[in-house]
Amino acid sequence: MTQEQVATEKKIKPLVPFLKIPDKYPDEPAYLWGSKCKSCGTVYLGSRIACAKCASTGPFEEVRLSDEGEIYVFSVVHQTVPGLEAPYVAAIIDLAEGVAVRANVYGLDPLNPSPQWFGKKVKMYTEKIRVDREGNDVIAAKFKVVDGK
Amino acid sequence: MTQEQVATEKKIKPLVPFLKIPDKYPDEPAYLWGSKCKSCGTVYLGSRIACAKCASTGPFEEVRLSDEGEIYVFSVVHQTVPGLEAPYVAAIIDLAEGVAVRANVYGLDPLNPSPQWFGKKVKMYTEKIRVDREGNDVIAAKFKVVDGK
Amino acid sequence: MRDVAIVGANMIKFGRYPDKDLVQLASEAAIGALKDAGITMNEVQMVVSGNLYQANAMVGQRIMKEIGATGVPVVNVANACATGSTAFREAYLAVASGAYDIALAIGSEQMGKMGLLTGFGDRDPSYSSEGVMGTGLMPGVFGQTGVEHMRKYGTTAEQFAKIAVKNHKHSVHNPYAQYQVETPLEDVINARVIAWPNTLYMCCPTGDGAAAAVLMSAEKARQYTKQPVWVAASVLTSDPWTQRNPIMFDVNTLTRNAAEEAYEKAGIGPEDLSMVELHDCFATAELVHYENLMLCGEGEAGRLIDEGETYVGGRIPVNASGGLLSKGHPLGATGVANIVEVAWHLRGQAGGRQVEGAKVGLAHVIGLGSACTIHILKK
Amino acid sequence: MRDVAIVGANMIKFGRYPDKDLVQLASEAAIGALKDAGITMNEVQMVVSGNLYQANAMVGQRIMKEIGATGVPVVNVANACATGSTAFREAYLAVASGAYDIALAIGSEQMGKMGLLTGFGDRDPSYSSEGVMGTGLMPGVFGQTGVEHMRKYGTTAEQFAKIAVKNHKHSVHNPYAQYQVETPLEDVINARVIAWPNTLYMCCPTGDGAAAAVLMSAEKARQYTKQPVWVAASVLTSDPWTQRNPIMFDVNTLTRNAAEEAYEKAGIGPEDLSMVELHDCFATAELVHYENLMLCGEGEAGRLIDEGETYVGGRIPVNASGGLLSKGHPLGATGVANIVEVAWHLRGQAGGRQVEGAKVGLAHVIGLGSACTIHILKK
Ligand SMILES: [Zn+2]
Ligand SMILES: [Zn+2]
Repeated sequence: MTQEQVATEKKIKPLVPFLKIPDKYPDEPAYLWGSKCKSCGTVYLGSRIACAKCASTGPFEEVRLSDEGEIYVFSVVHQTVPGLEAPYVAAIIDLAEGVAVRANVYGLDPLNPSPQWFGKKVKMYTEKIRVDREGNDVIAAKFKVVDGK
Repeated sequence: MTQEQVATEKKIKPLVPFLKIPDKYPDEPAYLWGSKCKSCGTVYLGSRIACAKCASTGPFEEVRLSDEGEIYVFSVVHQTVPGLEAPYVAAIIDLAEGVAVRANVYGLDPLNPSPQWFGKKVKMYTEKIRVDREGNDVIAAKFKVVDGK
Repeated sequence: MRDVAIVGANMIKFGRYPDKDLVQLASEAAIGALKDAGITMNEVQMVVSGNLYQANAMVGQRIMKEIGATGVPVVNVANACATGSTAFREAYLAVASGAYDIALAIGSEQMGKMGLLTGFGDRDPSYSSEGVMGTGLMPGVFGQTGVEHMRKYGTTAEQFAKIAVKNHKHSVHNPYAQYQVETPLEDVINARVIAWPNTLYMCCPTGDGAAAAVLMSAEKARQYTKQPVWVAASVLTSDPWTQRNPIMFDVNTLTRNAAEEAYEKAGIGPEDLSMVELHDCFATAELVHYENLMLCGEGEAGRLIDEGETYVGGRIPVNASGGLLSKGHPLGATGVANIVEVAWHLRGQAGGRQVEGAKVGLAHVIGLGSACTIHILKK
Repeated sequence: MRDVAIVGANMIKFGRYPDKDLVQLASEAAIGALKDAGITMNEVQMVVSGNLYQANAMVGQRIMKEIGATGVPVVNVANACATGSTAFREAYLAVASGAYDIALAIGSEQMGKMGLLTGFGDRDPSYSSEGVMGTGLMPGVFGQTGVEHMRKYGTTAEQFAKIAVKNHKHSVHNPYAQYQVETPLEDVINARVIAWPNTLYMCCPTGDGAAAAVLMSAEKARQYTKQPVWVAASVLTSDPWTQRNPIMFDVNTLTRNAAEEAYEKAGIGPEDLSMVELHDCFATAELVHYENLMLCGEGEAGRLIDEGETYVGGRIPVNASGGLLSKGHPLGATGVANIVEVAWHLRGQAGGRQVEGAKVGLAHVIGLGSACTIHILKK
């Protein structure tokens, strides 16, 4: 592969900065990462300048976040911005590290929202959602319901 | 002329609300108009809700403004927004009614700005400057130097 | 800090004004408030303007160029949906501090057909906290707020719908509301879903609006009016760190913090209130704020609406104006308008929707991102 | 109104930061100011944020989510180029009033390559006052301001150019300036014309920046610092009606009004000033403000620069920092930054550009539309 080819090669980019895409992706899966405040233990999505909880300016420890979590709450969005397919389940998902993620959840019937969904186990996966201006694939984190609960 | 033709007929629109275009334009020329506060006599371009000078809420008298005025001050703009041809003379013009107008002045050499321009007599004229989305001609007020001074 | 009274209060009918511009709408409200106070711009010593869509375009000064350019200090503020009430509070502080005796607060917005569908997510990368686009839109956020209450207390979709029934019923008597149409429970439930559990009639409409208030020191107020409306508390909070915030906007904690501070400052408890105008951008929001404002105990908000206690005529009337659900929600205007509404009730000028004998009222606004204001007003 | 001191003062180097976002830049400045004051966000009781391009996007709260979300009141303000100094003033009033003991003011802007070329004219029809587009652009407006001075007093294009020579010469000693390059008179005069009489080097560059200040009541200040910088006057004016305003923005009258009020409030006259940081968005502006701030008599501003009196080392050093012409002008940051600069001089921390023995300084900012702030600071 020549230098020039490398320069124009398509890259894979995360939609949000707290989604990490390993060099060997998709052989190695993408994952969510966060920063843990060494003063008070609070975990945040992505990088931090200081701690919102205790105001410490660090240091922070980079932590890999769980791929699995559970639904805390949700809504089902029917009317949305142009370009998005509705209805979809917009949920707040609790991860084991004590941090929440906002994401769509698939594998549920959006037309029958139910209190049964509270606490449901979900698993993260990634999907190409669009191509950016430079021609790179943009990858987003989504969640799907884990069978069995 | 049928109703339908009337509905789709091209109209002539002023760039600013204080430029009035008579029905018989261009046989009758367009003119600047203002509002005179009956409490304190201050004249404003266009319509008013209340008087900036004396805070009276009216009444206001509509006044036709002079076509002639004189240059108070100016700048020569060389770097401007896309779509405008530069350099141009951007002036503040005093009208007889005690109101000022901001406008471009033509008939002066933009490359040789001079204190000689202060007080120069200028006369308003109108010109089509673009066509709007609905296909109407948009008319703007410009000023040109009156020969002789 | 000195006592401060509202002496002038005005708003225009909320709605769509495609043939007017923002400054015209705001000027109309401002002139109305000045006339109500019996003064002109010449007496005003400082101005605060709240506007969101033109937040960086010198709205306050542009209004003054139209109604009286006196050279006094003008501050333009923005605080999401709490923009107008933040403007009011800055004017309040300016008078309470002794720096000025007479201040004018103006809230205005011209939204046209733009709505609350857009979240803040796309404006700046640092503000993005979602895995996939479209999860942070306002209706979804306030849907989740209601669903959290369902999770905690078993609240039902029907209970949320009853909020909309109440507010639209109140609106029939409010000529300043954008919509003045009753919506029976069946209609609310069967309307199309915007973001579950909120249906169309459970979401505030968008439109244009403006409201203004003249604030004066006690001494000046007594000079200009026999019906001063006193500001017993003016509180602003932002959202503190909580477990899921800002991933999930926590509209509860900062409202509770503000309520506690306001009741303490005013020496007035929730049991003393004659009426409340609160931020019902969505029906789900109103219900959770019953508890946040301590109008009932934890988990009792569903019962409160079931038993009709928040209707005009009930124990504690909420949104006698019809609320944002009926009045509309021109962002920068809302916060001043709900203070004006409370002031009108305390003066006995609220017409067909008057809360009889109103003595103390609370105006609450919350803007996501977040800012919460609570003003307690009394006769 | 209580005495208020600046206890923490910080700014980042102005410039282009394409790889950082606004909140990162602002947070850096804010954390620096807190550290300078010896506190954390836990001690801060209220926050005011000034930002223009993201005026409606909850910048203050977003900063707090990054550096300490404590739930305290946050106000977002905008006032054109006086946005940052208006934020500072709101924080000042909050402390002076007795409502809070410790406040944080943050000014920030990420402009990228956007510049001052855009006027306000096109945003709203009510703001349009011109016959043809392109006459209300900032460079033209400030060109006219200088030309008016030419008309009145025979000031020459060369005298305006000398302002730029001075400020760029000062900038060489300011590591926080976007540009630190001397420009001899010949270069300034021969540079391309932007809007006559201002050439390229007579116009401020655009960029990103942030600055922050911690304000405290006298009692708190003494607890945290041995070098308090006292706010002797904090004044904000808008433009009163004058014959040609707003057709021709009148930057003079509101500056004069503010200066008179500030000198009176501080009990300090222009002859007592050790230094001035004033709003030289264009070289023409600096010259007219010599007279507006009464640093010299009417019509004497040309002589003042001819005789070098406003150089560091001269009778009254103006823009020792290099001014906006060198520092750059990230709109929301500017007003806080020039207060920080004055504070640094009063503390003797201004390095190679230090005005020796500086005891009293004045910071002036003007935003078109219009807002003028003047702060007088003293040791
Ligand atoms: Zn921490
Ligand atoms: Zn008048």
